[in-house]
Amino acid sequence: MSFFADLYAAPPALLAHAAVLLVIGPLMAAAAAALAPNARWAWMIAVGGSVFAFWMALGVAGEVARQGVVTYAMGGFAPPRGITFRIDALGAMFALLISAIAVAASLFSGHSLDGEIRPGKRSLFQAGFLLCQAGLLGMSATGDAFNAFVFLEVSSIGTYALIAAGSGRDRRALPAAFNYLIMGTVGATLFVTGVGFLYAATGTLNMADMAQRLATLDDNRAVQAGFAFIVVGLGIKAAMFPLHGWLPGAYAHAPSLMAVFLSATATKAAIYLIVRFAYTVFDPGAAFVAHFMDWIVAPLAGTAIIVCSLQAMFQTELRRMLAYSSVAQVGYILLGVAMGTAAGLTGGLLHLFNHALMKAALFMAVGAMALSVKAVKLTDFSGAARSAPWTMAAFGVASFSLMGVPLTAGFLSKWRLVEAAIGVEWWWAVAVIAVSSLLALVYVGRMLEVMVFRSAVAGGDAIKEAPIGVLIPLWMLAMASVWFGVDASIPEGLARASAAAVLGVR
Amino acid sequence: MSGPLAMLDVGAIINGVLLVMLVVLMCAIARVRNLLTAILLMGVYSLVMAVWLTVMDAADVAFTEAVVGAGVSTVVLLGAILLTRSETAAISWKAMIAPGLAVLVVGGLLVFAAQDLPDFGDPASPANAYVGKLYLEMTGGDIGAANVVTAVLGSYRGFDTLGETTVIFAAGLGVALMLGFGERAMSDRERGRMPVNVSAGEDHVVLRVMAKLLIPLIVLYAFYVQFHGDLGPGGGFQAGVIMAVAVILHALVFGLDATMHAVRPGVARAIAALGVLVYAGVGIANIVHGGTFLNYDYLFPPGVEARLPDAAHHNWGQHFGIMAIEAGVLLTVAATMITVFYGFAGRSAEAVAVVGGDDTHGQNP
Amino acid sequence: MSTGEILILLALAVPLFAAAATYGLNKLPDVRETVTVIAGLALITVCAALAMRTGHGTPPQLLVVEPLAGLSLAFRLEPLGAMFALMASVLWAINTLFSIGYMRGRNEAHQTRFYMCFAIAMFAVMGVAMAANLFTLFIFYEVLTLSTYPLVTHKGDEVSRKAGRIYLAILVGASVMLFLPGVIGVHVIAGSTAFVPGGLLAGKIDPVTASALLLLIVFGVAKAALIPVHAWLPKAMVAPTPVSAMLHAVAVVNAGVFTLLKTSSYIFGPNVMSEAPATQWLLWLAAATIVMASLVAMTRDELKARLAWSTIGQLAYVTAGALMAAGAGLVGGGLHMLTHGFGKITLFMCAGAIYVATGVTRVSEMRGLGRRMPVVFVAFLIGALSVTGMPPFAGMWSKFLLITAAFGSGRDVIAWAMIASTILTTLYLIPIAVRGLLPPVGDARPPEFTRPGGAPGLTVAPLVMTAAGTVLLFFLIDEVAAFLIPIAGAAQ
Amino acid sequence: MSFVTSHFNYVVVIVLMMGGLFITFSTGNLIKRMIGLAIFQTSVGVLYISLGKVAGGTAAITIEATSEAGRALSSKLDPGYVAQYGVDGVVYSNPLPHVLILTAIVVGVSTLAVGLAIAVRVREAYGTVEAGEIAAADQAAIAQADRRKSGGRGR
Repeated sequence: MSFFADLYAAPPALLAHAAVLLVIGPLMAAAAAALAPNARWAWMIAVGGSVFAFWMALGVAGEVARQGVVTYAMGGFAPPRGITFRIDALGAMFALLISAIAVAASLFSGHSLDGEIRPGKRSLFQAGFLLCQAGLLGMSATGDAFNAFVFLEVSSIGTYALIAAGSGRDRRALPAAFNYLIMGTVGATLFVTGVGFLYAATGTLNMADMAQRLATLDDNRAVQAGFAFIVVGLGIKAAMFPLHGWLPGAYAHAPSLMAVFLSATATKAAIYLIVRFAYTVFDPGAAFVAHFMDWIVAPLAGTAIIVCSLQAMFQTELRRMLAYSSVAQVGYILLGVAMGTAAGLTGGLLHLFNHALMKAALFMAVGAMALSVKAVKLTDFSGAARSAPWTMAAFGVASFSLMGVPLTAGFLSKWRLVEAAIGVEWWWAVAVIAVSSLLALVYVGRMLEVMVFRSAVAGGDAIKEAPIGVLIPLWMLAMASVWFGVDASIPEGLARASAAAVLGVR
Repeated sequence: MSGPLAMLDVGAIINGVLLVMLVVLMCAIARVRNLLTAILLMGVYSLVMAVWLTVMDAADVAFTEAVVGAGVSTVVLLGAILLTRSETAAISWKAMIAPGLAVLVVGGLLVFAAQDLPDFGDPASPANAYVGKLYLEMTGGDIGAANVVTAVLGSYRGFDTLGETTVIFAAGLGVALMLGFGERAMSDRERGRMPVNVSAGEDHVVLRVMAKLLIPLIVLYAFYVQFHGDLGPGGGFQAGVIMAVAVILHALVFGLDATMHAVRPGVARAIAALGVLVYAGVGIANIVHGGTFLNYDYLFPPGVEARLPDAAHHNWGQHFGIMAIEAGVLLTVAATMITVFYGFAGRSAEAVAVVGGDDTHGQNP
Repeated sequence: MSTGEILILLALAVPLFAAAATYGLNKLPDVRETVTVIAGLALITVCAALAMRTGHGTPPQLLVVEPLAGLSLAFRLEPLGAMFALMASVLWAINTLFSIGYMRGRNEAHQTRFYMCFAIAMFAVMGVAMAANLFTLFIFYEVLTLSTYPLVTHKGDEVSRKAGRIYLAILVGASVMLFLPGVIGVHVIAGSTAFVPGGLLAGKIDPVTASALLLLIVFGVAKAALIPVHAWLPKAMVAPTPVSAMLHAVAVVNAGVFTLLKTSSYIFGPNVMSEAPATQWLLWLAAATIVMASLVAMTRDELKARLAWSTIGQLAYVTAGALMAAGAGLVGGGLHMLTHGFGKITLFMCAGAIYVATGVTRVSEMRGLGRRMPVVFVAFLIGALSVTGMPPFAGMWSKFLLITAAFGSGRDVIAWAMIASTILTTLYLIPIAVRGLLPPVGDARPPEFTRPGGAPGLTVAPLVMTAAGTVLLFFLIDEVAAFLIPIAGAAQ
Repeated sequence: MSFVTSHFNYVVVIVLMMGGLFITFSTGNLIKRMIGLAIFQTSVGVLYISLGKVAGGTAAITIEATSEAGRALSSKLDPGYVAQYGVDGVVYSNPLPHVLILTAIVVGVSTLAVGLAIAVRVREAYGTVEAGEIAAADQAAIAQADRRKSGGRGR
């Protein structure tokens, strides 16, 4: 975090409002993009809005590094009356991650929409993308339980249609998006039911206030059920096994911009809220929290890691492989979270950060390769290394990180997770991670084997190299995976500070 | 047993009857296979819900439920079955096992939770005794609005309402992205074919005259609801829906095509975005004038508010602030509802049959 | 930047440069191979300089990056590593000559890829040899596996691809599922993975945990080919002979036993090793491997397969040395790496020369062939005698030291197993050379040269050099042992 | 007041919630699913609003305790009750759940609109809105593509 403490981001007058501008910036940009005269303008607005959000996120991270917690009272009303933004290290980490990925994704969108969305609808699409971003940032910033629900919906409602817009390529996007809508809405409604129980027990919606009052309500059955509702509801949004059924279809058929952005951020934001509620709102000393984590979340996470890695091995479509791998990676993250120790949480959050970078890069590379050619199945990508070496190289780097090759980011986070598992003596978790690393080796190896060693199918159009406008964000992400594998001080510092901030409440 | 509980008993009976009606309606909806029937039952469900909400003293919510649940939802659902089909397939009992189990788990958790929920009507429950009461006590001083719900909605939790407005805007975007803005209906007209679904009024003079009379009245009522929100139930959301109803009525009587030329889809889309910008812009103005986001005490530049008439007794900043954001809500809601209507209505079943899918433009132009 | 740091960087950069240059010079085979040879010579110089700086004073060291606290990519020379690096660089240079002769003699395809992967493998060997901690060693260990995979599947047919899959599955599988958790375990307990004289874990670990870690690491390092993780080695023999000679008789397998020696000496330390119950079990397993591998080798008619099984047995000697953790065991193990390397590469290069000249691969067909190829078969005899442990060839010393160490530490079973295997080795290696050199029995004629002129000069010269090397080492062994003594010192 | 009557509203919440969820999950018809989802979402409204009801309270629109309406309200209640739970002499129901549920209703209708729009597009692309038939169509399409590919290879 010291990196951010020394960072001069903006003048203090602006920094004072950075927390809210972080969310309002993309939100207003969304409205502006909908007003934009053509797709080009909308794209520039999207890039501008995303860059602005990232700038503000840097500012907030700096303030958090200096003060510990940034609070911002909407309307000037002190909690519990008003809605308050409360950003600690954890929130700052997510704000940074989401906005950084958004910058890369928005740059990518300059080209990716060309083959997927009709020109007349591109500005709407950009507006929807910005709304999704604003919603996710709001989730990571807010200190109010109900406001979190509102932002959850802001990030979701437009997104369903954005995923369905992938039907220009493949009609399967439509039922996939519908399925996601049903599951997502059920999840959000379960979440808000849980919040209702907490409200019934505490009378407040402010998370910090709630936490104080919940500390004496361990035996309240409404609170206990509320915990289950909140974790399960968010678990659906986070694709927690076995509630992940919506994810593979949604990620596989969405327009590539959404696949890039959602795979890196959407499930992560839901995980953020799980961590936020489980460890800072509920009394972490309560037996029901520990039991739920130990006996439900952790075993399910372990199962997800193995089962979904296996499923990834047997897919025939490239993006579906990546999507199943995402569910498995959510398993890793939740495994770390479920440990409930500082080391476990650090490992889980670090993996979350790294996975966002690598999965965004992978989906972006796949999207870039499919820009010119209709390529869906893994075999459609054969010979990609020859005809699109730069795109393929970035894919290779990111997939190394996914495998957990040493000196990539993915290795370090798995390392931390194993260390944490040893720390709490979860030997089964060590075994699960070891076995799944091998499975990852197999399915990633299968992708690379087809793309690098096999020559292109005769008669088919060769995959074309991505334009420079796509290569830049793609390589930014790929290099980040390497950089953070060589020098993890920034993400590790963030994850460590987050774990301390979350568990320090104890 | 005197006082409050005696009062409650009368209400409790009505409450119970209405809730039982809701359950019965829900069961009926679950059983029927004809979707049109299900939709109409859903409309009745919403109306009963609205009545129940009134009994629960939730006047604003009741108003919204009536307008949205019984009104907008029904219209959208009808539009959807017009474009799909009206009978559901039979379900085998095997297909019910897994959902049944999931539902039982949820139900079990709910029963578990319900045991520790406060008694109905308990004034001392945490929910009623803490922040809720705080709002009732402080609205007079903080905001100065008679309708505490409006105060909470517009000011205390104005940020939620901004999110809500954004959700509406997002839904409009989503529907437009999926179904377009009815441009297909417009192009049908240019090709000499009539959109099939609407325009009953071509040869009904009575309808046309009545509509011409009603539409201004509806708009007027919408403005009443909009500006009366400070004092009674109502506000930008309800007003926006009513405003949209005026446009929908116009389309039903004079034809979608005529309406689309009067209120162009592009204009509706722009207004929806504008509403969000107005809302957020008010918040930014507060920041510029030295406050925090959505702190209407800083709505005016420093020093201006004191010079307004009767500044000692009126909280003009809050008053105008809420009015301004409600205007933003009105714009977005009305324009979005119109966009949604255009989307569904403009995609006539016939046009769909002719054109097939959408967005299937060439991969390699 | 100090001289030591520059030398370490050079040791890594030279093979990498060779790889890049090979790739760039795809179209110019002569230049390409000249560059490789020059790179080999340059690497010898660098490694010699490094070795000279290792014996006294502060050894050369270099910290590259430290991704997490206590987890760094760093290099630091110590005697064993310096010896390994120097030996590998010398044999690489010699083997490059042999490769040129072999690959051209057989008109193999994809020669550029071959030289490139070879150079990358050498880069990995340098990294393994100079690693300052277990984490760095692990990284280069994996690079070595991956860079040799294309060499194993060089032929590209179904057999070699299947062998390649087994190769990867065992080596990577074991290292990811066992070795890596072991490394992480070390890091958790000690807070670092650095190689520390006397043992990083000394005093920080109880015997049971130590046993668990030891089992993870010994079985995780499948390159050491202890039964039952040996199956990849015979499979890898589908690779071209220069690969088998250099990598699967010397570099790769030595990287495996080197890892075990380093772990034993610098991670666990002698006290922990002797207290851990698993040490004893593993020693028995090593003894069994020594005997069983020799027995299997006797049954193999394919020359390279016989040599491969022989290698498995000889590696178990080093593993046993590492496990004994007594000073003599470690030094003996280190020496055995060296002497066995020189002997075995000679044998493999002979097999390659025979194959290039005649296409013969089976022992049963080689009777009398020595009359046609006397130099090759004499060299084979020398190599075989050295591997068996006969004076005046280098192999004798290391075996002698290991057997002495086994008796000395009261582990008679191990000693007897080694002695038994020596006898078996005599039975399965020496007769090949002797029968080749003796006149054919009856009217059976030795196979004809399929290549005009027999084995190319470039395939014969290298094996003469390495055969001479075994003799030379016999006389230089004192110096080498003295050089290695510090690792034993660390163990006392 | 017995436990059953004091918790009757929650029983209805449970039934509505289970019923809505069951309709959503058990039917294959996409439109019907949306209807089920809408019922599921309204059940949360019943929960919140029930929590916010105060016995003897009125809608949260401030009235003077001395006005006619105010006096009419207070006359039915125990003065001690009014003093303890009322604000300025009048007992109101809790306005906060109302605000929350206003938002929830809006979210519900937004979801409904987007969901139905997607369902309409599904119908256009597949000719049906039954999940079972959609899945069958997808599988048939995949099988057909595979056949075409293998046929093409033979050619």
